[in-house]
Amino acid sequence: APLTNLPLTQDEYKRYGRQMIVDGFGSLEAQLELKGSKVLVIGAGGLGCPALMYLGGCGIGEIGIVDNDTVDISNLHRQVLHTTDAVGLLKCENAKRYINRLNPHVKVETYPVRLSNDNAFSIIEPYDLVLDCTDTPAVRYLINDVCVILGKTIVSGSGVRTDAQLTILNYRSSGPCYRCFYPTPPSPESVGSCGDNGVIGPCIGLLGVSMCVEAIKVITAYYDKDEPFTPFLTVYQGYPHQSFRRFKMRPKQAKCVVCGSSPVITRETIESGAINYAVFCGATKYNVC
Amino acid sequence: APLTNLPLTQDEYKRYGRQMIVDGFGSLEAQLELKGSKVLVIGAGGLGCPALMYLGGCGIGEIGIVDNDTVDISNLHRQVLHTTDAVGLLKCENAKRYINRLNPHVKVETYPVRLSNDNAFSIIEPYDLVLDCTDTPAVRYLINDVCVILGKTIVSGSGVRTDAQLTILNYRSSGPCYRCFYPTPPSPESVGSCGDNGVIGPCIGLLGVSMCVEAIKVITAYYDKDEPFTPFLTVYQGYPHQSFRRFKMRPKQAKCVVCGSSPVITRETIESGAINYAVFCGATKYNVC
Amino acid sequence: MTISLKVEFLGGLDVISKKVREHKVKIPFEEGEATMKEAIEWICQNIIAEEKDIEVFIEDETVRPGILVLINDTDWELEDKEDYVLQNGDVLTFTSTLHGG
Amino acid sequence: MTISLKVEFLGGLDVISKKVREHKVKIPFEEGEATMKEAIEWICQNIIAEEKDIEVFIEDETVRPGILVLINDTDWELEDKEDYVLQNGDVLTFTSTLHGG
Ligand SMILES: [Zn+2]
Ligand SMILES: [Zn+2]
Repeated sequence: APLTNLPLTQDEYKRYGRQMIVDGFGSLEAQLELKGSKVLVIGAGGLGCPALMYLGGCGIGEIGIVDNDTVDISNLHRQVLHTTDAVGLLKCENAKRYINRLNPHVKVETYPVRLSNDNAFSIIEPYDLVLDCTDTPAVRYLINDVCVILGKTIVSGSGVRTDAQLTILNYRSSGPCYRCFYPTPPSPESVGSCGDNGVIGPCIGLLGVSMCVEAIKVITAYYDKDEPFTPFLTVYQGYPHQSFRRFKMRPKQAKCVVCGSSPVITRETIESGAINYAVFCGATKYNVC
Repeated sequence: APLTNLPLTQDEYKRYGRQMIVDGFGSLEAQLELKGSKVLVIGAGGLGCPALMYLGGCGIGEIGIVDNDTVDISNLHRQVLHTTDAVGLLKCENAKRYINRLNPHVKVETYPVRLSNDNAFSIIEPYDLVLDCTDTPAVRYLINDVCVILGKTIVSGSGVRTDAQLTILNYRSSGPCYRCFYPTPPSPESVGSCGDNGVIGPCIGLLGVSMCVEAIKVITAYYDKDEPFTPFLTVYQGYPHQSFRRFKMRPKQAKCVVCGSSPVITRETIESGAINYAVFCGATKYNVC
Repeated sequence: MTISLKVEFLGGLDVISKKVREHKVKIPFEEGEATMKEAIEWICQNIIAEEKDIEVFIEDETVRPGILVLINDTDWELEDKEDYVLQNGDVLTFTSTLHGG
Repeated sequence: MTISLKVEFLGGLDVISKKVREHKVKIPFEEGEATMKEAIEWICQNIIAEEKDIEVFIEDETVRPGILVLINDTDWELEDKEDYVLQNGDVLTFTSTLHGG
């Protein structure tokens, strides 16, 4: 829970002053909400890099980064927080180093592991908000289920080529979840990754930045006090003309197997391995993006 | 002019492979256009930082950076290429250091000066494309006039609070220019700066990233071969819902004083100081953004 | 007897209309008899909150420099500006030009 | 005698229609007598290029999992799905769900 009477230091007033005076942001109170919040970013790639930089800049109190991958030269055109001298380093550690340099007021925790049935609950539990910056359906379903069970809101982004998508899932446990939108997983052969299909760096980057805008709105309770939350999916196109389309989406579904009225997916079925995400989504090996 | 038969090294194939395979990008030929191009970014602040990172990542051959300002702690929430240990350093030098680390294939030139009637022609002349990431009307008119006279296309961005705007000016000397849109400058008291009105970091950051998408399209001739260029102004809103609105804009105006049929603004009138941009836009001192 | 319009103030220009960005209005004219000139006068009298706000919006009897005017997402320069004849359902957008960077 | 529709394929799904994202079409039904079910059948027969592309679009006689269907920018789950009765001017959008990050 945010520590709403935590004062800011003089350094913090200078650092955040330009955003605190923005009409609609919520001034000091909103800044303290950011400072009191803990945000987990899963995936420090094309979406995670820009999201992490702006989350770090805006003054989130604590940021967790989950990624077991190391920096490869083929990442650098879009994962611009990672530099050439970081090739071979763990992405989560390199991102932590960067955020520490950008803003010493932010505490950063790293998890150099692949998110799995075994570790997902313990990693996600301490955080208030999760950003899903991952790249395979299996992990997206796992993040969704664990966040629904733990009552965490998810800001979810994805993208490939020149297209990208943004949504908020399980908003304060009252909005729809990933399974409400996608009860049946896509067949493995229809799933494109950034490796297979390619991606334009600033197109996926733009979506990552847009995830930070949504994170700020969620944490500062903008969707509670100013603009009531309604389920949406926003679609970005980089080509032919840059555009966002906002689609009005279905609400939480009563028959949803995880967030519905009779859930069959529970902490126990996940942790015991009874729910097998790889099998559920098909056995194809996805390329990491 | 792009060196279209310049080969790529193996490192470059790995580095850019993921964007070269994107349908619509233009494969090897487009990559060589990027490598053969020289892009000048004027302003290394809220727009310039993300634009520079993605321009550096995507493999522009030569990037120039104009900024005489030094990094201040109040910049860091949005100018996320600059870190706390860079406070006090010149923004252009710090940005150069970052791009060099991100991508050693990019040559970076810095201009730690304020763009003025005296130096604008010599600074802009060597470049193929200009990104206007500045923050006052007077400089925007100067950049416009010099680019029109030298025949340079401008990708122009701006933003304040949670709003931002994107356009392309003087597209291949056939599209409208800044003066076609704004023949009369706004009165000084109506001009808001990021300092006065504040700005949400990722809102201005998102627009900076979108400028790089447009730069890639211009350099790879997307608007010549795939999608004919039409004058536009795209308006981004971060709140209440993130959206882009694309407005259809007027074409080049015959009566425009710089790009029209009888121009009264020339290299001579600018360099002699006969055109005084500060007086034209009013004498108010703008805060740097 | 009325024309239905949507009037929008973007880019921070909603300061002149009590922070309301979007107004759905009916103006008391017959379709065919009113132009943008009448719409702007009506807006000044009925939407804009205070006298000092009109100065932000109007200068020399037209919309102030630095404010872009769009009719159905198209620059009004392409649509006869003040002489554009209003139609039911038109969207009139006024947006400040932004300068920050 | 026909219903005018806009049919869009987004998120890379234009691969199934010769890379054309937007189709303005008239389908041979009377307004009121055709539903999304008929529209989808018509699209399979008239827009989608090849047999193998239909497999990307259709599975078990409905739109394949992973493809979102929007009617006038609204999730078709809110609009009776296959039973939605088509109206002139409707925009039908099909978009792939993206997974990359
Ligand atoms: Zn659900
Ligand atoms: Zn002009």
